[in-house]
Amino acid sequence: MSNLEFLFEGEVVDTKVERRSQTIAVSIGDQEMVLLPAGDNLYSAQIDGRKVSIAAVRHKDKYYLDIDSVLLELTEPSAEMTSSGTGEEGEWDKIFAPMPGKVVKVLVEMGQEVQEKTPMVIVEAMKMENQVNARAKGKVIAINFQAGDQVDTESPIIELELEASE
Amino acid sequence: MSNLEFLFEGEVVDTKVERRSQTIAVSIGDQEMVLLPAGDNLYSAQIDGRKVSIAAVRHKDKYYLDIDSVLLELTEPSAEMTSSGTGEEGEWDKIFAPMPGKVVKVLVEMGQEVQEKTPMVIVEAMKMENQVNARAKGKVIAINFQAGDQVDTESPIIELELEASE
Amino acid sequence: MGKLFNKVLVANRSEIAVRVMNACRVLGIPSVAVYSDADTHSKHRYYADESVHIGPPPPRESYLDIDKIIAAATETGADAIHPGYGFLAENPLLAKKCSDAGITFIGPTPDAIRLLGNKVESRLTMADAGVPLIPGMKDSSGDIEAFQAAADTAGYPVIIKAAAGGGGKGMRVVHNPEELAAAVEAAQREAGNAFGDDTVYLEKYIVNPRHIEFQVLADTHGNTVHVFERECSIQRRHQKIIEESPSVALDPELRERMGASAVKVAEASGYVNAGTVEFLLDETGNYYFLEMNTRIQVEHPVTEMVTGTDLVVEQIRIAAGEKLSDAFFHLTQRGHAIECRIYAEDGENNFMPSTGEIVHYSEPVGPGIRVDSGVLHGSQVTIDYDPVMAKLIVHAPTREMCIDKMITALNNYKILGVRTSKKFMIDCMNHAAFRDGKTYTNFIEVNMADRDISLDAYRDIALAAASAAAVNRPQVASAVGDAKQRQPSPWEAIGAWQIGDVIHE
Amino acid sequence: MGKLFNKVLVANRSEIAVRVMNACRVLGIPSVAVYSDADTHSKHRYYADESVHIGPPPPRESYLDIDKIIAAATETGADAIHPGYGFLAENPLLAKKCSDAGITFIGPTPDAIRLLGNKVESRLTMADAGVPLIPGMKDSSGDIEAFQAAADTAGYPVIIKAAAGGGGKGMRVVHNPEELAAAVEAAQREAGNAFGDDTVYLEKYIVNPRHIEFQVLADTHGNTVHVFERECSIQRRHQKIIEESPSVALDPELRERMGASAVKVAEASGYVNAGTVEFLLDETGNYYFLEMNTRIQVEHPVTEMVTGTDLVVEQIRIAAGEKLSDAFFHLTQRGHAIECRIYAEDGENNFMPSTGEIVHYSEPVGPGIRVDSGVLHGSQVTIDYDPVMAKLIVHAPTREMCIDKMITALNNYKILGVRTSKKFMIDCMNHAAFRDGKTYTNFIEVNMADRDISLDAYRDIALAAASAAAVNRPQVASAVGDAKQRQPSPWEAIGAWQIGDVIHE
Repeated sequence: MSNLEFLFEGEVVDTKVERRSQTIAVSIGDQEMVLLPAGDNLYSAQIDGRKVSIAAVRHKDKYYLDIDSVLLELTEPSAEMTSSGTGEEGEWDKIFAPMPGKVVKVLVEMGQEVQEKTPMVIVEAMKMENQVNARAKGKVIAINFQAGDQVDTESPIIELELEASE
Repeated sequence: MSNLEFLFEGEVVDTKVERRSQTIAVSIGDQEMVLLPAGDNLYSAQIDGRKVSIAAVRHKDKYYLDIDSVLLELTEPSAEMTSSGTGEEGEWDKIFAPMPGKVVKVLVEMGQEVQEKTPMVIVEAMKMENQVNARAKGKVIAINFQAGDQVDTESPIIELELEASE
Repeated sequence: MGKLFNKVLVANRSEIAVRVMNACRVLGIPSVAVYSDADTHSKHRYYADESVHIGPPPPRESYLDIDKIIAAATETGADAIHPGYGFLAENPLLAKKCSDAGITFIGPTPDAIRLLGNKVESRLTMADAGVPLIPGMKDSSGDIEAFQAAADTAGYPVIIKAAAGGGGKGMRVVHNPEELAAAVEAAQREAGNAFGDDTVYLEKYIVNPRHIEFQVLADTHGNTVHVFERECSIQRRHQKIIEESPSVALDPELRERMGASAVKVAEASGYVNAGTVEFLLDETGNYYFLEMNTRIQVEHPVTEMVTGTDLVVEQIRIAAGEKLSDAFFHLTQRGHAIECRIYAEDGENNFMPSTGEIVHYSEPVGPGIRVDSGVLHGSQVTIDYDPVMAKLIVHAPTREMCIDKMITALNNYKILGVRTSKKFMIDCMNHAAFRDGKTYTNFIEVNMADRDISLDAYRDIALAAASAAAVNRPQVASAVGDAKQRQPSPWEAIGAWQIGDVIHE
Repeated sequence: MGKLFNKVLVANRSEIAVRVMNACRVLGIPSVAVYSDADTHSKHRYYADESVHIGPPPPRESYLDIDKIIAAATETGADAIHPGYGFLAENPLLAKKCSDAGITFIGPTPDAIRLLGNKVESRLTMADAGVPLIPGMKDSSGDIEAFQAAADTAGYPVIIKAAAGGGGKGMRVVHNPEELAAAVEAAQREAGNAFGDDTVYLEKYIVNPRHIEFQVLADTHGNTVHVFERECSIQRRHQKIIEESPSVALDPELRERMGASAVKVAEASGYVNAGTVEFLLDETGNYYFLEMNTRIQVEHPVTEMVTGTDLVVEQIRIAAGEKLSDAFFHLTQRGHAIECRIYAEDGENNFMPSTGEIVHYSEPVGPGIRVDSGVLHGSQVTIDYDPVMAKLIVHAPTREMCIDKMITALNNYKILGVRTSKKFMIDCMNHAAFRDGKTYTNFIEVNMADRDISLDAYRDIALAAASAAAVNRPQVASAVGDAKQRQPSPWEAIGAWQIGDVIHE
């Protein structure tokens, strides 16, 4: 029996893993899930009488999962959050480029109030324009790049003051 | 530069391996072969202007090779020969079953002189009968199993006294 | 059959380079890869018989540098160049410089590429050849009678568009002549307010258009054939993501007419080799020429699976001066094929490109399943190039079975490390509109807009899967001498290797 | 389309079990695997939706135990059983016990299996139905006039064989009537000397026979069709190793006649579901019924690739009482397909079975390439079962291209750890007689007997390859936290895992 900890959508969850003769059993609270190994990094599980097909691999402190084609990424809470520039797991007050590229257009102004999903900036990379939206409600307090600037994924393009409710 | 030693068809051969920027260079005597890695365990080489496609993997002190579909197995001379029951690399004075099975028929008699390739015994395994031939010239000095006996790959079915020339 | 070429250089990368090299292998022709620094360890380089480095990652300094490509061919003794799609495929200059260097360009002539690359000129040519174009006004005009005449010629419904247009402003669909005058005036007002320019024009309004294209092949002996249609209506950002053949919208009579038009387009432009004629098809069976693509298309495999042909092999044969293979004079469509493009982009987040390392890779297998892939376990997906990683193509006797098979195959195609649109495509495939064949070009806007994947439903199984992956991490202790551990790729392992290191234990 | 069955149990293992499960997936039917102790970690078990353990490795105690199979179906709620090929596929008792238990057997009726399993009875049935059998004497006789009459009926050449025969003794081929009497006497003398019994008999001598078989399908609505032929003349130890379709020996007229005979065989035996009618074909176009196999065959994929059908899907549909799919009433042959069986046996050493662990496994890919495989990296090939690991099937527009493509694909199919016949099959494929279509059943004896691979030619490249593999061994130091190391399969990793071990670093 091993005890593990994961971060799922901002929540820290404990699991217990146990090896059975043919399966791997995982307990999450009162719930028990049984996985059947099905090849390298592949598993299957029965949920409500239906087979679920799973690929799961750990790579550099991140868990990459494919569950019936739904893709998820989990981390361990101990992993350093701040090193991940794109703010995938927090830092909702900063707007990063999804990948290195060129700023095409900044869509908001200093002081503007934005909602979750408000379009913030368009960045061009891989021959395509990508619109980056706000991930939370807040007020624009810094615009660090302008159209034409090259950006990486480490420096925020826009910074927000989040609403207290967040 | 690394120095390696292999057993090829009974001969001990030294090689030197060197990493180049894109290739692996191997020297065998005056000869140099250049391999281009081509994926997991896969390589290619140009021989007389023709591309040769190679798979090569080391597993438990044995090297398994596929060179344009010719399959070869090499060992390091340091590997224990006698632990390999089927006598693949020596022990030509003993006739082993190629795999666990049942002796169908012993084809030689005590004292019989045999040549290389003389049929010695038929062993049934995997639903098929397999004829095992002598690997060298010699005289039968022991027949340890009879028709109907179960055999494994560790105990010789027949033993030979090899001719001095061998 | 003698060798058609001594050696073919493939001036491309990723899945299409591998695809072309497969055709070379079948024909017994050695192939040469070119690669940039970003592709030193890429699949297309592994796949070739030899490879030539052509520069740094930016395409302009490598895959788009014609002189480097020609030099690589000359250096390796390649007597033909296949351009794949994208990059230099439709650049007449590559075709021209090949010809100057005595190298065969596997594609059409520079003149045909130039003509068909010019939208205005090519439309005039096609109008002269009697190929239908979307009817409408040739130039904008404020005269209401000109609008009425144009509308009568085009046939209702028509659409009024702002010349300065965009965003739906100044746009009006008109269904009958009585509404026309008022609509033109309203559109002019709206355009004037929105753009400061009230010029509007009129063209036929295409109701529920589908994107239908015909594959054509022409040899140097005067034979031009079409290889039936592909329907590519499912697009996001004007880029096709799901293609199929045959189209549910075509009956044999319409197929024959459109095919004949496609052949006419090819003949009118003096076309040789493989090309694709794109049409817009409306709900009533009227079709309109859009353009002709002068290359092999991303979606060519659906045609191959339905007709049992090898289009890339045929491209090479044609370029070598061979007559079209017999098979192309007795073509039939059999069963149904669908292709899904596997891009490195996030189907759950507005198709945002995704980069990273592929940390798990396993392909679906089975009868009627084909994967054309440019990536391997360990491949790096970078920002340097197009995000297409692979294509999954499935064939089955009927469209319904093909859809079911595609869903199964997508589920069994496991790529971890970058995000893909797999789930998005499964949801498309499961949508009643898709199953009913209501595949219009606005399919994604209309049907997939309010799609929302709640990850909460996956919470427990995700945590269980991650837990299983955690206990399956490589055990360092057991790795010693345990060859069951997969060998790392040669480059990885050599990276850690030191000069003077003694390998023997 | 409603679900044909709630759940299908596949009473088999390895590649055919995976193949059948693929058909279930396409039809949206969950599948159940059965597995012995030897197959706990096998691919077919991974592939199913659920699995049931049915005993120890010996087939008699697991895959051949009908009661355990029926119990597994009952336990999991499977309402149909697919037997694959081999094991219980042609055992009428399984079909009978299925029916008793209210489970659908996906195959013919017990009566048809029984009739066609009886060689004497089935030949009588077929003779009555007018299907050609090898002509000859029904019983041996010393009367020279009886020999003359039989020879006249059969047509020359004829062969005299010793009733006690074997090893060519007492055997005489006679080409014309004048030689007959002397040959019979000589054969009688020889037989008497060799076996102490001078009884000889006469049958038609088949010159350069080919093994040609026809796929048939029959539904429960009275429709019986043939799905064209397969040629399976390349055999070793009377076991097919290379199959192809179409056969170069058939023209459309002969194909139609043989196909009609095949349908007649099926109809005469009241056949339902998929079956194969085997014929011997001589050089002059005469063909003779051998037997009918009442199962899906190993070589069914060549038929599927040439006709664009899915025979296993159709088997399931037929068993569910559906009418034959439309496609089977409009069948055409397109292009050419070849299958090579990838056995764990040594092609360089008299096809000696080979066992071991698969330490490297990579499949060829590309258009028109299909791999039906029952093994994975890490699979153990044991002595318990048939040595078939996988089948490689290739399709191309022409036979010549298909041969070239197959050679390339075999070369790119890399399996290390057990020996295979890959190189042997490449040499067959490259032989002028094979390329010329001279594929008679004695092909291997005649053409491949003096084949000798000198390993010396491979000495340097082998040593270089081993040297490269040596430096690519996993580096223990770099394995720590290096996820580029492939994860070992779950079972391997868990094996080293200890209760109470804390996983976090």
